[in-house]
Amino acid sequence: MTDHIALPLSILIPLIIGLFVHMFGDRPNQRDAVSLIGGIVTFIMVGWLLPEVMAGARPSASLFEMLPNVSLAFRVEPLGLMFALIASGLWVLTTLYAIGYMRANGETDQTRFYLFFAIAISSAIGIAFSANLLTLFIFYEALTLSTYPLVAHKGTDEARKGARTYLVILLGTSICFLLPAIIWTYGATGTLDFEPGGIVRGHLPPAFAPLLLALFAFGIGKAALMPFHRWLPAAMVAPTPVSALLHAVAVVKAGVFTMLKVGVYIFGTDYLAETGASVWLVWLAGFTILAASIIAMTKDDLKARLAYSTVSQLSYVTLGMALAVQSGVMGGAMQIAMHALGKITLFMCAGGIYVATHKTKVSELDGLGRRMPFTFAAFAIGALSIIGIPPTGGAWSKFYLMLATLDAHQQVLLIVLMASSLLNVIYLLSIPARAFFLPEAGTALRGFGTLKEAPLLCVLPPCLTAIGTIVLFFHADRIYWLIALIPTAGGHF
Amino acid sequence: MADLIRSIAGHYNYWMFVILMMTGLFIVVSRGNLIKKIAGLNIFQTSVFLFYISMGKVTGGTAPVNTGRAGEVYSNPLPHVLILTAIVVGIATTAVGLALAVRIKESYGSIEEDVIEDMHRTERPA
Amino acid sequence: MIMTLIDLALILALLATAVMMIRLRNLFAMVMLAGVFSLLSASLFVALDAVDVAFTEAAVGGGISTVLMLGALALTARHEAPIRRNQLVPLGVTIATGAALLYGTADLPLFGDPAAPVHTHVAPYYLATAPKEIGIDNFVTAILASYRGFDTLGETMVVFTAGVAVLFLLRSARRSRGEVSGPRDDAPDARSGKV
Amino acid sequence: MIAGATAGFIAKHLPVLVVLVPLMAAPACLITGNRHATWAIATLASWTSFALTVALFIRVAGQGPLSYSLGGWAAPFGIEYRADALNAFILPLIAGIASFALPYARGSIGRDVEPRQQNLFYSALLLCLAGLLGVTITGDVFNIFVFLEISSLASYVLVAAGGGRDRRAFKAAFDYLIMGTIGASFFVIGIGFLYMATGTLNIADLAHRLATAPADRTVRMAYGFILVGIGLKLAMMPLHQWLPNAYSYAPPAVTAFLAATATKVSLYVLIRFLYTVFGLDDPFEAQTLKLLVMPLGIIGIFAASTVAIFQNDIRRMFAWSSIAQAGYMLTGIALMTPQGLAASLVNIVNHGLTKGALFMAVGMLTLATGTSRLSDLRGIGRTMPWTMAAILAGGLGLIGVPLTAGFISKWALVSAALDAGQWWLAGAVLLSSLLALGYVWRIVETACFGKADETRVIEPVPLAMVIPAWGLLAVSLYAGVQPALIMEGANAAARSLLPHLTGVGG
Repeated sequence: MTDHIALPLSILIPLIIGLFVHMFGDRPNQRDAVSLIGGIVTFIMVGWLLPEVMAGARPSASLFEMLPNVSLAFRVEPLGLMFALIASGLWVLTTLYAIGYMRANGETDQTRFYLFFAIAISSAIGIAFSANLLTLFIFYEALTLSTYPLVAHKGTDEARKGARTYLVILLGTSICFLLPAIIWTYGATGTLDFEPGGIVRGHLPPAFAPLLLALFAFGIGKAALMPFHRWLPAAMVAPTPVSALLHAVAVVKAGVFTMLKVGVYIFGTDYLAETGASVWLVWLAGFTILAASIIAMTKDDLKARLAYSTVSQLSYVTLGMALAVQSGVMGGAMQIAMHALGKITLFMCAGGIYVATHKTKVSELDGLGRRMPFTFAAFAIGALSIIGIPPTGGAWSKFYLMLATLDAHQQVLLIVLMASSLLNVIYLLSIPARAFFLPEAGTALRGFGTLKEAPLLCVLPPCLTAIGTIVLFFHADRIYWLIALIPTAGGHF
Repeated sequence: MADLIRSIAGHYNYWMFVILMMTGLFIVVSRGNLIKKIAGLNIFQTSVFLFYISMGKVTGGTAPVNTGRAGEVYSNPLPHVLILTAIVVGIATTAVGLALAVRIKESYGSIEEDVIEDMHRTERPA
Repeated sequence: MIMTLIDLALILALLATAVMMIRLRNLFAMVMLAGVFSLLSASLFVALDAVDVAFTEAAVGGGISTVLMLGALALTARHEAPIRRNQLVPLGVTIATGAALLYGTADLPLFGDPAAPVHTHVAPYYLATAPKEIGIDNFVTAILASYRGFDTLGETMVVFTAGVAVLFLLRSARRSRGEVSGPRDDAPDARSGKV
Repeated sequence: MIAGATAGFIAKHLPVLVVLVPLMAAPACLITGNRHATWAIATLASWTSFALTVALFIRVAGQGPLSYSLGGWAAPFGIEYRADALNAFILPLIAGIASFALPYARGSIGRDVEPRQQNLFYSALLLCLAGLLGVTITGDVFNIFVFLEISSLASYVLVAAGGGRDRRAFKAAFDYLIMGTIGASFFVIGIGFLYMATGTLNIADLAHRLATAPADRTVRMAYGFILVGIGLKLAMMPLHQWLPNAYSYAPPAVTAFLAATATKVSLYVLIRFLYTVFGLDDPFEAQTLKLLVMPLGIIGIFAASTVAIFQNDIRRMFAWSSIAQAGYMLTGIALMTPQGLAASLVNIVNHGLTKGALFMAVGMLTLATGTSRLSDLRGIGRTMPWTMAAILAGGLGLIGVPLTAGFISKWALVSAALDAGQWWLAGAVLLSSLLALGYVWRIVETACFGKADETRVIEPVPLAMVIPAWGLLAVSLYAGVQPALIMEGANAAARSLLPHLTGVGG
């Protein structure tokens, strides 16, 4: 069945935790403690797999055959392990943060919240470790469904409307595009396994390759490629911890992770490069990067601005895959990690600001930085990482992606990336800049004379992740050695 | 011309049964009175029976009862067998339909479809 | 020739009866006409050599059915209300179905043609072997009781089903008490679970 | 010794015992009178019948088609029971659903049927079951008619059993009776034409003689009338008008049973006629399927799903969903490929299981709250989380979310459409899932996120309902994760019907 106990456990433990959370529903302290411990144990389980994978082992597990030649099966490979590490690691911090946030805001239905949170994490790790497309698809849908109650959490008309958009776009794209893509792949190749070098070569006429890729690219709605990006801003009706973990890490990263998996293990970068099947996707990703950045600039709502920033940043990963060169895949994989850490910092800061001041608009934050120095400092560092300025980890992923545009002889895209970074500077750095350097807007803060930082549990986690982005700048080699194991042809550089 | 006449002579009673059937069907679909619908259904079914029986007829044949005479031509007994069964099925359906009509009358006070539908409209919609 | 004329006369009488049944709003008279319709068709069955069917139709269609209908009328209504609904759609449906059927009859074997497939396959076997195998001179009875005896069992079960149905519908206690929907008089006796 | 002889007797008469057990148990129910004893007899009969159908399936899978001459009269002169890969695949579904529906009925029927009437109710349920099984296993077209009428008459009264609570059930049953009888009469006209063209009533003999005879108008008319007649019984759009009322007002156990079996058996009869009897060699027959049945199926999917979204009554919503689902099955049949046919068969079984479980769960909800109106059920998910979870699980199956049986059906149908080069069909099938998402989510949103009515009284739901509902749901979920058995059965059936076409994929 399995050759490493940590593999099934890392998927099962969050589910078991969910069960306990449900049982302890009427005892909030035990419930929250269980959530936290569960996160730590899950992270340890995933981490346990790291040395083996670095050593070249590929732990796998197979449950049962669903279709001829396709089982519900798992296999740990470097890219998936990296994603699982990020998801489970940040789950711990987010749980800490959520405890602070949910209590400070007096949210109802907290048990349901933690329950579905745990199921969502289990689904994300399931996606990370899937050995084939069908298994991935199952967990992909499970992730959509388990995050729906989180998005609709508040139960207001607005929340239900946003959650409906969320569900319809994510389920709709996956059923209408991703599923036929999977069925087509299965019909053509007779397998759905993720294989180094891809599986479609020799089974798919090159003329059809762009079409199949398009079904995948639009089918993976979680990657928020335009025009199927609307769900992400819609999901911002959710409580901030949800936005932080799911819409900066688990859900969106599951999307671009799937995109990379499809590019590397279903098509194979060589096949994409030879057939030119992904050229159109390069341009679409480039368009999404710029367009979403421009929309972000127009948004005054902080979470909406961050959401559009995410839409833009996700397409960096798609772009890395579509460039079909090794440096692109490396950059894309690194972007998953770096952006996760950076964006979760920003969301947690946004939540902290909301808890402390109940402000949601960028224009209302003038001068707040002096009252909430830690929050805004963390925000600034996170923003630097998103933009890609040293000494933050984001610099590395941006570097590799720029390299990739050159490797792929797509100089225009290099300019796109640079322009996007410039826009990032404007719409992200302007926020801490206003908070620190502009005078307090008297009217906006009337009544908040004694305003201070949010509760400790809302401040500590973003500070930790902000520090994390800096640490990653200096220790990017750790990630590098892991993702260098991703089998793309073309050799190392 | 002779062919045409032969064809007409050989098919006219099928046509008549078709027209009869349609008379019955018309009553079923056009009338709102439940009892009348069932009567229409009976006409429809009886016409189908006639259609079956006429296909069993052999010119110059006799009723399918063994006369013991060699070379006797009999009409085909199988359609008769089928229709005997079908007649019984038909009366069973009629009985159930009428019983339902009686219950409808008791519950609604009417067996007119139009009246019943009016009541449904004014009731709380399901 | 004389048979053909009788045939034709009966069919025309049937048609006339059916058309009158469409028009009659007095349900009592309509039921009487339905009985006439059955008896006319029974006569036609005789003309078509189907004596067993004729007996059954006369007894069941003309007798039992009429009695049931009259009984139902006594419990419901004697007159049909004026027609309020649109007659064009039903007419269209009927004409379309009839046209399809008329179209289909064109390739049918000619009436009475002894060479038709109906008379050359399966049926000759019955005619040839039934007297020997079954020992009943009436072929219809022989087939009914033996070769297709299972249909006859099915037929019995149809009647049984109708009996169950009528009993179920008309023997209700709520009915006799005159309630339309009474209170629950039978609480579920199984233990209840958490749902 | 005796056991051996009994086993030998059962093995010898297996095909007929499948039908005779429930058929003969029905009079026994009537005579017994006591409602507890009646229920026990009925349940035992349905379980026995289920065991026999499973045995038959195993036997046919192992040894090939099985022919049984009733009364010892050889076909085509006598009536033949013939179990092959196709009907041996459908039979366990029918008897299996009955085995779940009867325990469920024990818990729920007290609301609809007074105690002294219950023996009649169980008799009717058994007769319906026996009729459906008889239709499926018989190899004689007229015998199909006779058993179809047994099951139909029984199902009219079963629907009318809901009249104790809501008088509209009587009218629904009456409409069902009229439509059903017209359908049966059309079917009889159709087999009359077939008989005129061939002189036989035996299915195998018909197939053999039609394959050699030139297709003339007589055969085409037979085809048309059988298609319409059966179309009425299976609620093919636009012949579906009887269904929403019948399913909405029947007692919950009846709706669950009929939705999972009656229309499915009609679909089986359609497949049997199209593929075994007619063989679809005649261009008219093939074109009718392609240009009429398939578009009707697709229109049915979209139209009925859209109507379902706007229903306020949950049972009515799922009734419309059943009409839509029949569209998927018709589309698969109309593809005229082994894959399409196999997809339809998978769909028949999977949807039968899912919808049966779903109607049972909705029945629990209705019984507990006294209503099935969505507007009265706001926030019910908080008070009845497990029942709502069951409805959600079934609903996800209708959408076709992975790990549910519905996903397998959808997968099979889309594969078949892609394989046949029908891209637009694959797209339409997937797009229509979003409509299913629409109506399922209306329930989820209202029930889970709506404001709960504090004054609502929740009556306890008997375990006799809970266990069968969850049991059937578990079976349907199992069919979603372990689809191999059903898929293989469907593939074998499709292959046996289309032997001249090979290359059946997964």
